Amino acid sequence: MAETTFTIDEIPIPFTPGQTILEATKAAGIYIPHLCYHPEFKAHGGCKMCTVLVNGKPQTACTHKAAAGQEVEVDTPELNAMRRTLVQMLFIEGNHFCPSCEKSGECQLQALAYEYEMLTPHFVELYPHRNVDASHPDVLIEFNRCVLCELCVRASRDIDHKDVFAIAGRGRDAKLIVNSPTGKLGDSALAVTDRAVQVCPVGAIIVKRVGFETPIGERTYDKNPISAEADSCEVPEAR
Amino acid sequence: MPFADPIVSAIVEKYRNNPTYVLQILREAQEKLDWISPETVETVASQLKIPRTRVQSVLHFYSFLYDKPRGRYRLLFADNITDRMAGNIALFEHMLSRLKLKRGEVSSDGLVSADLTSDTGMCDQGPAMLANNCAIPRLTMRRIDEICDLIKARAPLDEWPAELFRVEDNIRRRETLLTPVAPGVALDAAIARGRQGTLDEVKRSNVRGRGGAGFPMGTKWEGARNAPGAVRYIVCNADEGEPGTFKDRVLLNSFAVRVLEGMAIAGYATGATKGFVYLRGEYKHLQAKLQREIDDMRANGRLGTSIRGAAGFDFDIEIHMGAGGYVCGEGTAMIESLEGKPGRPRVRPPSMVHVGYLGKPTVVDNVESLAHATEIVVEGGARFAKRGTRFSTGTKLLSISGDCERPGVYEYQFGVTIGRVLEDCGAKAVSAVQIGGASGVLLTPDEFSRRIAFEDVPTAGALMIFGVDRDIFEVARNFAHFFAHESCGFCTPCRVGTTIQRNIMDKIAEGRGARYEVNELKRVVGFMRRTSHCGLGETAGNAVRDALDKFRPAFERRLHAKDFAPAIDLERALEPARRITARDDAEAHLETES
Amino acid sequence: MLNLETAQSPHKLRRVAIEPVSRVEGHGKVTILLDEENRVHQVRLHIVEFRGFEVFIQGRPYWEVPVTVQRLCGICPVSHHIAAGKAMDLVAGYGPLTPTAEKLRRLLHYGQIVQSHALHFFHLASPDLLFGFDSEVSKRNVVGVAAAFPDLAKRGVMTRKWGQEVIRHIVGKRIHGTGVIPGGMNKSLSVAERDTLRGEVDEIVGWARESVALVTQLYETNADFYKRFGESRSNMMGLVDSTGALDFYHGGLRAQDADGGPIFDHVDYTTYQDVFEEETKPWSYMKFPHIKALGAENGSYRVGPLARVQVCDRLSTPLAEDERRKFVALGHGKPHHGALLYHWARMIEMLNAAEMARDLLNDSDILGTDLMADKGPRRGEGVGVIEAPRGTLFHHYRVGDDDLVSYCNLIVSTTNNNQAMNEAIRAVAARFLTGREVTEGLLNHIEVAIRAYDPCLSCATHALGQMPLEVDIVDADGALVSRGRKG
Amino acid sequence: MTTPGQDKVKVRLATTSLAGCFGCHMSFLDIDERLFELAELAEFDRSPLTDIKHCGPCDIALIEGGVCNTDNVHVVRELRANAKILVAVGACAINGGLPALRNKLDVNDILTQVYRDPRTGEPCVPNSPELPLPLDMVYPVNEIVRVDYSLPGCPPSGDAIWKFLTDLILGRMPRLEYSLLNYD
Repeated sequence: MAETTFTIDEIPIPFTPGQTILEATKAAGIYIPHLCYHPEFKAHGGCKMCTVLVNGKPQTACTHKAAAGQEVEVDTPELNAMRRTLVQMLFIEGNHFCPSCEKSGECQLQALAYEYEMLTPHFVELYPHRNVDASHPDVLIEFNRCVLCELCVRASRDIDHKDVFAIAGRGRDAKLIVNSPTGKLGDSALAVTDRAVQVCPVGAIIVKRVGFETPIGERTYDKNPISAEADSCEVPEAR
Repeated sequence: MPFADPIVSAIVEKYRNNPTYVLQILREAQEKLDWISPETVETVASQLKIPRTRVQSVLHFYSFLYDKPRGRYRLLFADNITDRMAGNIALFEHMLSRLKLKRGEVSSDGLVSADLTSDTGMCDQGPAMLANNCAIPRLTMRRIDEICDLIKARAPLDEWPAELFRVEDNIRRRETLLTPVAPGVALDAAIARGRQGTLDEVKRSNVRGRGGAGFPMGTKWEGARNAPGAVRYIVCNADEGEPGTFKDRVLLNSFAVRVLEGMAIAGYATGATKGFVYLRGEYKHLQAKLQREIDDMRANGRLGTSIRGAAGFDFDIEIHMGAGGYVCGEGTAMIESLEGKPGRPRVRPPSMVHVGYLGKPTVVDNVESLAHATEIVVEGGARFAKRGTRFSTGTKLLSISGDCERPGVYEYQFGVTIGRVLEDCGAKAVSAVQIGGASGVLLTPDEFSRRIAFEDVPTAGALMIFGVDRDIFEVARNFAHFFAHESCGFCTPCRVGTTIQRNIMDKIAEGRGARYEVNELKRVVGFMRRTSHCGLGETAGNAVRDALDKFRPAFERRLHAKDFAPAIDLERALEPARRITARDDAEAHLETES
Repeated sequence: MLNLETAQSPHKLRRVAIEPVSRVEGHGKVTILLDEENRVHQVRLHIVEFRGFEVFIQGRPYWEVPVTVQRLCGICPVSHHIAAGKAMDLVAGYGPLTPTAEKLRRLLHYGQIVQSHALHFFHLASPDLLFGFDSEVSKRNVVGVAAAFPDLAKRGVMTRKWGQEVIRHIVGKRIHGTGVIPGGMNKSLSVAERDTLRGEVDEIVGWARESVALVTQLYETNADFYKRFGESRSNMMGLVDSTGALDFYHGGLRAQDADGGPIFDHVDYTTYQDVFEEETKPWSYMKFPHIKALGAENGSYRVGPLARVQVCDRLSTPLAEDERRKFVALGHGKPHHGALLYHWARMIEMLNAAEMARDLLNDSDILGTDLMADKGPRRGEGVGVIEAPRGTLFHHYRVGDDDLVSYCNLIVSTTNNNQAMNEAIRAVAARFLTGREVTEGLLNHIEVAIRAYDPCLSCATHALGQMPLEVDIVDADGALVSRGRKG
Repeated sequence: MTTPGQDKVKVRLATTSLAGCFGCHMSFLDIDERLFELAELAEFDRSPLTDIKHCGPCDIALIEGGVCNTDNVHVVRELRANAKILVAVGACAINGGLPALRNKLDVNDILTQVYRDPRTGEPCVPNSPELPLPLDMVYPVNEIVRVDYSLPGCPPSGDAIWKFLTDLILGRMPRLEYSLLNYD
């Protein structure tokens, strides 16, 4: 039944029409890395971590529909080097100080960096000047760690139906903004129980006063690499 | 419900409280109020019943919209490489000193601000500037002084001498497209051929998109026509943001009949009844004239319902102004912008022909492409196809600027050699030509026998000429800054990569670069090309790549002797502590050489 | 007190520098000014690094602080982890810790005292004592010791290893783990972990005793030299519990003068800002604290092992207390002030910590799972003080209603010893350098005196913060990043 | 570089700590009894664990900490000039680490906030020429000198350091398996 399969690194993968390469591949239990993708939401395609070669052409697996006979390359040295470079760019773009970050061990950016053996961010650090928004009683935004994945934007819009978050600005000025008269989270409609609070793949949106409650060794990625996590697109629940 | 500013409310009303007009609303609000205050944002958001963040995301995306007061006079100097070559910086600094301004800052009395901006489509008559988005070309010290006096006298812009704002067409060579056509002739020809007939002729002509990509226009139209659904749209891409291009400016100024009737013909052939002209903010000076043209067409039955009496030929056109955003020239980004959102390119597939404006089938064609439609329906596709080459039919408008005697717009049949073009425009002692703008290719004399054609040197038509005394490194650096400024920020490789590229070019320019930086440049350029989301990122490294390949010495003579140099200027990094400790001993300094 | 801090006419003098001071933690350098007869006119220990943790900690969420501030120091991160944790227990409004949580913290702390003291003695200081101060440079280090005294070196390494393993089992990593959280601990100790540690603890106690015996021997080889080397009289301070016994984890402040007379006792450490103040000197990034009441001239004091074992009435464990008695007895009623005696006191403390760890490992509470205290109303402010391996450590924070730190002030152990160390090296310089050709070996004498204090110079680059003023730090966007309030 | 057994030439190893906390050096000592094994393979040059104050020609230099002042710059340049292989060890050397949290602030604001006369409130920032001057920011080592390898972690565990170092000494490409690769 070749007409309903495509191949990932020469392994035939069945798919149902309309499925993206990433969805079909996940269903088949094969890992394609991703950061801004989450099964609950419309694909975004901006982080580029899920870039694969479809018949030799780079495509984002989270947005590209599976088609019969497609030859897809995922796990090649070139693609993995590219993914490492992407992670390096994300690291120098923000202020990612893992040692004091309570998301360490639960952070998808960090886990991806481990997956692709990033030993150094390599590029010259940009050290942007960003702030912390602690105005909300239960939730804190650490803008220094935001990777612009827009998961919170999508979650707040599509699941919480609150439109608390959006991206504003262009290029390097692109930043997460908050929907409130003051622009402060404390004056927004956000509740700690919102999905938007739980989907942040990094330590940008965190629940207050619970940091470091999970001991080292018991954190998600202490146990398994992101590629081996049972469902690696399931973002660890904010505790 | 926050306090609603009546002026703003009125503007929102005018746009029937339709959220797809957010960008238009903000532009008009700023023209009246000089900037977009938080109150304005609140008013617009609540009246349109959309989250304020959606208004803010538009406000912060377009560089001609200001979320802080920028003065009653907002001056932006074009800073394309051709403006540089024409001495724009000296003029800019002269103006800053005359007005006692710092770059990007508002004067103490809140009257005026001045800054640099990307290319404004005036490369044939630069240096140019925008005063409250109105173009003022051919700047000289005298003109700057004149402008400063007007500002000091607080003279309203509409009282400034019209001469200041006069924009020349500078048409230097004509073939078929740059010849006038009587209003209605093309429409009648289309009607005579019928919808299918018109489409067939366009296909027969093999005319390819003039925006640079060269997609066959007929195929695109057919795709849209065959797409399911009743509603379709035509979008005329008049964003012409590619540094070095200005031929659309001339078409819109002097051949609007061709452009607008070309749109109607596209509508006729595809079944679309609504068209938009997406006019770049820098071309504000064309807006009123174009609007008059549209109104006149409507008045004379060349737009509206049953055009030229043809039952069912209904089509109308609306102008949508941009507000400073190169990326909006990308088709899907333009559609986002038309929908009143930030101009972020969409994920493709689906193609716009199937899912475009408001999710409906949409044809986005370049100004020049649509103008060609008026030729094709009149003379027929076969005759049209006789001009140019087999794979690149018809004529092509070239925007020629830089080191030549006669900059301006030249019309050639496809296939003309670059050498011939340079000869015609009086370019002597040329070291290189940048073809296709910042995202194009850099060609050197050994390549001047190559031809302008999709099968050889494809281009939207920009030729920037650099004489032997020009520093190609600075050309590449100018483009690196351009892309860092224009990246939309959606995808990682372009957002971060363009910044890294710019920073490395600046480091080399300061004489602090080494072999290491050269290798880094190559790496980042290749990376952006392979992994970026859209054409902007894919091509953002072209200029640097070509300069590295073809003008390596321009880099090397700036490099550190060592193979590695610190990322920072260490002496500069010590400056603050030296100040606070009042130290100047030997230990309070560091030489950059290790 | 010799006055060698500042020479009359420095420009006429010859400058000799020890740069960097080695086999200590962090960045220090010593400058000595000599005249043509090699008479010493000026001796200074400069702390040459500045980091300013107190400032950038402001604006950070309070629960992050115990993890962040431990990065002040890689030798005794646990000290900062615990001291900040104690402060944040208060800030977050927690009541008394559960028995298990407090005992885990204590075990953690004792484990670190064992590893830190072992590290200092065997890895850093012992080469001087075993090979001689002016022995050959190339072998005057831990590798040299390993080659010449393999058994002793092994003992040192294994003792430290055990201490590090205690830490790892409690906070997940040997260095910079996470365990102390406001209100308690994040992990209980498993039976397996307890058994592993308990299985080795008796050997550790034994080794600690041998270590005390070793320093005692070394002392006896040249008692007078050991007693007098780098001797400088000063006040001393340490924490004691309500019964007057040394308590590393919690207690009241006790200070005595150079003759052992009381200055203050059982002082509530949260009032430390009324008790101490400090000076800045243009030649060091480390400040000079002193006891306010005594003034800058006479108010400087010494902390750490030599001070602690002498200001306390006793140690809580029999073997260590027995050693302490012998040690104090040698003073014939007068406190010891010789720098080298720090080593002796340090090994006694190591024994004490090992014994206390053994007791805790035999205490069933240590396996408890009730780790979090009950939460009460928030307090805006918290002070946490402990006896770190190097001496009394103060952490002081204020936290706003937004949970962000608005004020941070740290007095790190080594800072307390700033004046004492300077006096000690001046004593050494005056005694050994005067009139002699300066050699590497002689200069090492100076370093020996510094090492004896086991300074933690990285930590020490964080002195008392801004007390009197309000200073706003505003970032590029003009947004308030942090604010230091009146003390 | 040498393989043990082939000859008795030992690898010369220099280490230094710049703007760090010494945690990486402590973690280095966490190789525990393997220290004796290392003594067979390597000998120390300049290192805070030795009294060799200045670096001579050596094979491997391990740099802990970021670069925050003039002294750090001189030291890291000295090691770069003398070492065949220079390794940035730990978070601070690699991206500035926590000391780089100060990079969002103006260094003078920090200095004047920390050094004030408690009585007058006047700034009194230490300014002796004996003191290294702070840089405006804390920089990663690879922004000041060329770095050959990076070994992340805060600190990298003793096992990670041992694996990395022995790989280097024995001429293997240093690789860290998942359990040894951590940024915190």
